[in-house]
Amino acid sequence: MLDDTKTETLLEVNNIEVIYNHVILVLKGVSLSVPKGGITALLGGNGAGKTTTLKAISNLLHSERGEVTKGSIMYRGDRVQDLQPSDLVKRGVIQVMEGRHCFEHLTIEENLMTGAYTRTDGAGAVSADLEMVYNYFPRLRERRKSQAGYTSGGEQQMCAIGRAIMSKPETILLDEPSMGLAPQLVEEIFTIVKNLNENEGVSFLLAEQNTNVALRFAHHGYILESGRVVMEGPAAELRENPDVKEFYLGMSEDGRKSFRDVRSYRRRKRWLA
Amino acid sequence: SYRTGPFAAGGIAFADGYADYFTLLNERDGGIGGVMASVPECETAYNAEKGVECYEATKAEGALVYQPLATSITYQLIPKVEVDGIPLHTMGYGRTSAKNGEVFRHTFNYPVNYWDGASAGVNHFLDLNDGSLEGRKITLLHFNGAYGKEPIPTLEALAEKHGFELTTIAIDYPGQEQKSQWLQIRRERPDYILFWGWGVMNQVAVQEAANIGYPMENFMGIWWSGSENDVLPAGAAADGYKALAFHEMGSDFPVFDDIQTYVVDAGKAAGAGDQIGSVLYNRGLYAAFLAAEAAADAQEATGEPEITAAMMRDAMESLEITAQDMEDAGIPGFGPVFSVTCQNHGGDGLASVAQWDATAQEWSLISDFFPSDGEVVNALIKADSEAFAAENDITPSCD
Amino acid sequence: MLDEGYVTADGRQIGGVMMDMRGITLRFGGVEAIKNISFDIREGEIRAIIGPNGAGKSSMLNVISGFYNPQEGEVWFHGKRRPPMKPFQVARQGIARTFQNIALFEGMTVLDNVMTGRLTQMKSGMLAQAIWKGKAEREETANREVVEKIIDFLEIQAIRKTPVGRLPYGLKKRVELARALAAEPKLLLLDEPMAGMNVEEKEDMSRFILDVNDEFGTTIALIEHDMGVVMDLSDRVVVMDYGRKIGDGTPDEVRNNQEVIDAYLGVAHD
Amino acid sequence: MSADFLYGIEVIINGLMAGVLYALVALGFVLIFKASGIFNYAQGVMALFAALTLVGVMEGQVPFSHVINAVFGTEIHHFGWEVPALLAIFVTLMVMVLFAWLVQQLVFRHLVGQEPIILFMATIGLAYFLEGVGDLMWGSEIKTLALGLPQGGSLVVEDWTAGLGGDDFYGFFIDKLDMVATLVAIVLVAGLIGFAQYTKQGRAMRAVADDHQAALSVGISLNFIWVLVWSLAGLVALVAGVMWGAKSGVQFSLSLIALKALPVLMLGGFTSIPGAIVGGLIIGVGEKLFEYMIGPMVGGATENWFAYVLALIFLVFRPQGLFGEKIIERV
Amino acid sequence: MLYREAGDFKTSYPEDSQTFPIAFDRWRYWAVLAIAFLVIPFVINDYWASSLMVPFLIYAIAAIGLNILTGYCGQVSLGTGGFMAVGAYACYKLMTAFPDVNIVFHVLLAGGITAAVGAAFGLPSLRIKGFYLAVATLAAQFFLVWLFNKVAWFYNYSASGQINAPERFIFGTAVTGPSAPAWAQYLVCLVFVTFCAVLARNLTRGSLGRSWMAIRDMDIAAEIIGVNPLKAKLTAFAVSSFFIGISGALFFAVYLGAVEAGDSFGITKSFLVLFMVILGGLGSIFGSFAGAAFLVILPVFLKIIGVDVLGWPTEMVAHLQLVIVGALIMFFLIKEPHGLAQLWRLAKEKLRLWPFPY
Ligand SMILES: Nc1ncnc2c1ncn2[C@@H]1O[C@H](COP(=O)(O)OP(=O)(O)OP(=O)(O)O)[C@@H](O)[C@H]1O
Ligand SMILES: Nc1ncnc2c1ncn2[C@@H]1O[C@H](COP(=O)(O)OP(=O)(O)OP(=O)(O)O)[C@@H](O)[C@H]1O
Ligand SMILES: [Mg+2]
Ligand SMILES: [Mg+2]
Repeated sequence: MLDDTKTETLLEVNNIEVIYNHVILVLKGVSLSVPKGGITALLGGNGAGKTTTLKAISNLLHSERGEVTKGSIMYRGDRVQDLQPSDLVKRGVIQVMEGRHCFEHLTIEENLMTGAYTRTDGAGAVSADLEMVYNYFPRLRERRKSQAGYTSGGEQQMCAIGRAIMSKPETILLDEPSMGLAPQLVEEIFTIVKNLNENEGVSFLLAEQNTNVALRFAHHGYILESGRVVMEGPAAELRENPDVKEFYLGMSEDGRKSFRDVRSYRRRKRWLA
Repeated sequence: SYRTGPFAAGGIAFADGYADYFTLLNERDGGIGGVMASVPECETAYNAEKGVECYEATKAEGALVYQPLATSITYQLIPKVEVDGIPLHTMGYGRTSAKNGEVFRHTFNYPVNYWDGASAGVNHFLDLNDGSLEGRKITLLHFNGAYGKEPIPTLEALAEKHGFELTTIAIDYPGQEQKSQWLQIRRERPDYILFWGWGVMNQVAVQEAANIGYPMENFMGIWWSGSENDVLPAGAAADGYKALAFHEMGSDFPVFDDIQTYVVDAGKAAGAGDQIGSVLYNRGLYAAFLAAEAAADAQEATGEPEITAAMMRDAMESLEITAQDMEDAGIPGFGPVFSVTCQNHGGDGLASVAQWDATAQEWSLISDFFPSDGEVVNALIKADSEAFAAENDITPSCD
Repeated sequence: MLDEGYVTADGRQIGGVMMDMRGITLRFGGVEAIKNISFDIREGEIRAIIGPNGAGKSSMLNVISGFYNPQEGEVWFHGKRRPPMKPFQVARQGIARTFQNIALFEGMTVLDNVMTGRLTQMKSGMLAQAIWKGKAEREETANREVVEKIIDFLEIQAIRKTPVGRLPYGLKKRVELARALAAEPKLLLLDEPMAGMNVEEKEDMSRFILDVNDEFGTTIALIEHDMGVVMDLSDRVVVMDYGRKIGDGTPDEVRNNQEVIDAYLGVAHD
Repeated sequence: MSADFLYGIEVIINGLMAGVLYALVALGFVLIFKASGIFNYAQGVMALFAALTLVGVMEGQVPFSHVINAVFGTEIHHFGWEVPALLAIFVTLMVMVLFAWLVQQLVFRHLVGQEPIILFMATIGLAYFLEGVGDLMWGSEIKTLALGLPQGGSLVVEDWTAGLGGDDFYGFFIDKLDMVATLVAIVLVAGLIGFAQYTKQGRAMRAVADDHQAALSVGISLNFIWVLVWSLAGLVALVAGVMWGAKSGVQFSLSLIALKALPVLMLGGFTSIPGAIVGGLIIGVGEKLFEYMIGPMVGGATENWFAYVLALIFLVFRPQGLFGEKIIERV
Repeated sequence: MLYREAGDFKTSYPEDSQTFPIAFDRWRYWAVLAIAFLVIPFVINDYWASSLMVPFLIYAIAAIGLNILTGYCGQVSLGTGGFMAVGAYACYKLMTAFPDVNIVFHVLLAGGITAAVGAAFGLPSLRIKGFYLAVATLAAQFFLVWLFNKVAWFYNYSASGQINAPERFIFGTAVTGPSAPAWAQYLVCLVFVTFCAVLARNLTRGSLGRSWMAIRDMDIAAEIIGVNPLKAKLTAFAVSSFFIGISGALFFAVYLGAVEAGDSFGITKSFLVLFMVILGGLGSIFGSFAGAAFLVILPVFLKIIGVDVLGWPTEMVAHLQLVIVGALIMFFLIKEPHGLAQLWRLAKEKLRLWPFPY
């Protein structure tokens, strides 16, 4: 496990505010930092603003009529807020978007190749990486000639992650990678994340609902609620926090509780009190 | 006028000529009978709604006469001018049967109309064939719209009378692609082609005729298909192409010296000044001349310098253009000599034939002004205008 | 054979066969998405379909709701063979569903979205609607009442008038459920209703599903990847892999089936 | 062989040639649509603008002279030089690239992620704008394009084939300009197909078409890709403008050729470069044959609508056009 | 402070689904109607009527019609011009065939005929989608115009192919023909506009409107939840064409008085109406009005500025006008892709929150 204090901070988000459509305030002062070589998890319920945070970082808000109105986003000490998304990719930050977003009409292989769009290190290196991605996701190799639009949800998710890897990034912003994946595959994908992190030194900022898995693989975690960071800490600590246990891990005092028992049961979040 | 849109090329020259002539009168003579003429111009882009908007916007300003220069706008204005009592002059276009002044009290289409044109064209072919077209093939190639369809009844009547075979081939707007029409012509080899086109249709038709090697001297357009614009793009191949005309070509008239001195050199030319002497410029100038003559007549008849639309109408109805009038205006022999009466708002239907000389790059008249087949044309006009009168509860009369 | 139904572990009576899929085969060009699968869904039960990604689960739901016509096999509904029909005709037989990739009508408010669920129930003609006062208005009000009950039931009152495009993912799923419920279906098909939710929200969703099943007696078929949910909620589970059926039975049977463990679960789930 | 039959063949051949001319315009649409999902109605006006610019540059016209003269009362029209054709073509291309860049910077950059219909409307706005600018810049009178392209029926072909039929047959008529156009089109299409399928930029271009956001997220610069395709479309527009302009002179009506290209697109598929060619050929032959055989019975001038109806009939069987990408319908 | 939902409680569902739930809005609309019906007719003159008000009202009807099809049902149509032509020619044939029937019925019937034609041309929409459909509707546009040009029966065999509106009366006042007074023309159009707007509003808020919107937003999902796509699309085409037919009939009979199909109902008309709908706001009836007003007034305004105030040559002004209209269209789309109606909504939303920024 990484020691937070020693490593260099790659990405630093400082107290940002995001407004959609000039009227809808979504992020109300979010700060977080991603250390080099770490896996940082961003947790929180639906609509907490995880996706918005990631998009703010990779500058994709613009096309959704959203804008960062306050605060700053620094990557390696440079302000990156005003860059084009493609410049950010060139600097090594790439986002895997929520809901897959594969290029439907391109084949799986073409999809992966678009990931290498910004690379300049020659065809040889690219095809080596392509091979690597296929080794991570053998299923993609089988379907390499199919149009992405006709592959199943899980295949598309793999494709989207593979595509990001193809750009040889330094930091990957991963938005809900486990959504809609079979349990086995979730494990697999997280293992791949871990491998990439350990072997290639890729840093991750990971937005996840599946707190269970996320906290198992992450080093550090932030919990976001209604556009604010309500809790942060090393993953191991968060895992032990009773609130987190109850609300995000689905555990009660006596182990995992059944979904059948939730009927007449009301909860209260202590930190909101 | 319309200096924009699909027919801009034709509209510009006409508008320049019209405006320049009045500028000349104002600059040189201090207006007409001492009153400065004003020529408000609206840009219609050949669009009926804009035409109506313009009409409504300007009619309150004491307009004396409207010159819409688009057949469709004419149709909208014909009923309106009857109510508002403002005369409408549609020279060589518009509704042919408006020649019957008993029905169309405020609409004038002297000196010629489309049916005259159709007949004049046939007359010219008759001349070439010693008076007989028996068994010949004539094709009418026309714009697929009101304007292009106008001559069909006349030609049908004439075909019967002279025993030639008439085929009609329509071209849809805008007429950039005419391959199939010309392949058909190539196959059928008509002896003569009459052509009712406007805009890009003209240029393409001339080009295609040249392409299939059709003898140009047997290919004749209506006056709206006979300007420099129509033949220049085809280059040398257009040599010999004919078109009808109802006024002279070229700038070999005294008035052009005056225009140069009083208008162009004074920096008052309406357009870029590069249209002077072109066919459509001359046509605009001619239209302006006719309007100015009528206005002068009106002043004379009433003795008042400030005339009203009603006076203008009366003057137009008794307009007489003599050789002397043209001489005085610096355009001797420019157009036919004709007179207007209440029964006849269309003049005497005198037209002439012009031919394009590609080497000299100029149009020139190759015939005198000759009359159309009044017998055929007038019968048709009578029928059509009476139908209109019946439909609109108008009692034809002259008082 | 369980012909006249059975009683579940928690004591609910399950009825006879409602939907019977017999030998379904579905091909897309060269790809065989479903290979000769048969299974049934019984009145009142909660039936889960699980399997790895691309196994053909969603395709199976699409066959049930009439969006795909299988090349081979028969669909029996309420003891009658169902001829090939258009999806909207299937919907009118009382089958409603939600979608894997949310398929809400983004340009409409939550209320309007849920109201579209009742389209199968609304009968007034175009003329009546154009005049509005009278028949159409009464019908609208009556249906609105039903819809408001469902909105209350799913606890989405607060966002009633919000355009759905602006909603967060989890709420959208809930609205989609509301829309499906509005049709008062006999059979409710749920395609991954809990994807992208955290535990708290999954608990809420579970509660809704159980309540629907309980209170309205709605039969439910659901696809889900969260084994906790599947095992806790469902009465019987079908397992698919590469278009084949590799297991069918109670959660306990399935979870101990070696083939299922190999193909899907990875490790045995408790 | 009977003359009628041979004339039928002649109609077909000429239809094919006309089809190539349609396809030239359609190509520009396809490029932009493929890369941005923008249905660029302004393509026709771009052809006009490119041709106007070419003529203007060749003749050494002063741009905006009308406006300058009107506002400042000056009398300038020409620079007084003439530019050789090749150089003028190059200058025009540069102007089209500049235009592409401006369009991207000022308009479409701000419309990323909007619905297709909004983008479509924006291109109609652009068409108005460009039409006005073209007229203000170069004047709206008809101009002659003197590039020295061959024109007129080919006598060689005519003589050669005249013997095929009886006395009623005069030999096939084939326009030399059409032959040139066909050659140019073949080269252009081959080049464009190679570009789209086998280059990195081509792939990026298709990616952008599918999902703007995702393309951004993998680091594709929409700006760059779009400037690129708009420039390419400008090139295609120039070619189309020259070919059509040679027939009819350069004038406003050139912009209306867009209307001839739409059914071609629809038939071939909005996203397919080969589709534009095949669609063009089918439409060309179809409408000419229809006009030849059925036209006389219904009064002629059927070409405007026939192309659309023909395309419509095809579409009912293949909703994405002959070669268009299949519309992916999944839930 | 007036503009608040709070305190404006609804106690029944019909009240909640009324057209203007906020009392202030309701009052404002009544005021607008009152001015339109009770004030303007007394002050209007020929120029105002024929160059601004009458075309505005007529285009507003067409825009509402197209908005139903495109904005509510998501089917882009470029055949508006053609359908207006159907309305115009149907009206003409009816007017001349049954001269004794009141013109109001002719106009309504013309709408009905157009609805049938529109539904027929809507059939391909079951298979064809998006821009393919848009381009396919051009088939209707060109075919219809060609038909009205070719078949002489439609224009009663007149030599030129033009149709002329004979004079017709309502309550003894001429509303068509050259001597119809401006206020009468205006009032007739206003009554039709009001009628159409109410109709459109009712249709779009009920189950039919919802099935249209469902088809628009996601047609596959709509079908699976029980919307019959055939019925939804065809009714949208029919209703939309009904309005467009009425506007075509009024355009011909009341406004221009004489038309020729190719000239007045060409493809530019289709584009113009589509612009109105998009600039105004897709899926908004108010937007249809706003768009129509904007595009009718703008050219007139520019012309007045350019020619009358600045005294520039008309041709240059016309070219500049193209440039400006084009630029403005692009500008608006960039500023607010959802149209003037959305700007209005946002303004209201701000007002509702005022004085707080969010
Ligand atoms: N384009 C948009 N316009 C307006 N509001 C938006 C937009 N996108 C998101 N929002 C709002 O922003 C808030 C945060 O959304 P966001 O997608 O960031 O949440 P999230 O934490 O990623 O949730 P989930 O886990 O469901 O993906 C939500 O309330 C949502 O309604
Ligand atoms: N319309 C289609 N055309 C072609 N292939 C299809 C189509 N729909 C589905 N498929 C293929 O059928 C297979 C099964 O797809 P399906 O969506 O049913 O999987 P799934 O079990 O729902 O997977 P997931 O859990 O990832 O959603 C996949 O390989 C997919 O690519
Ligand atoms: Mg999210
Ligand atoms: Mg699935």
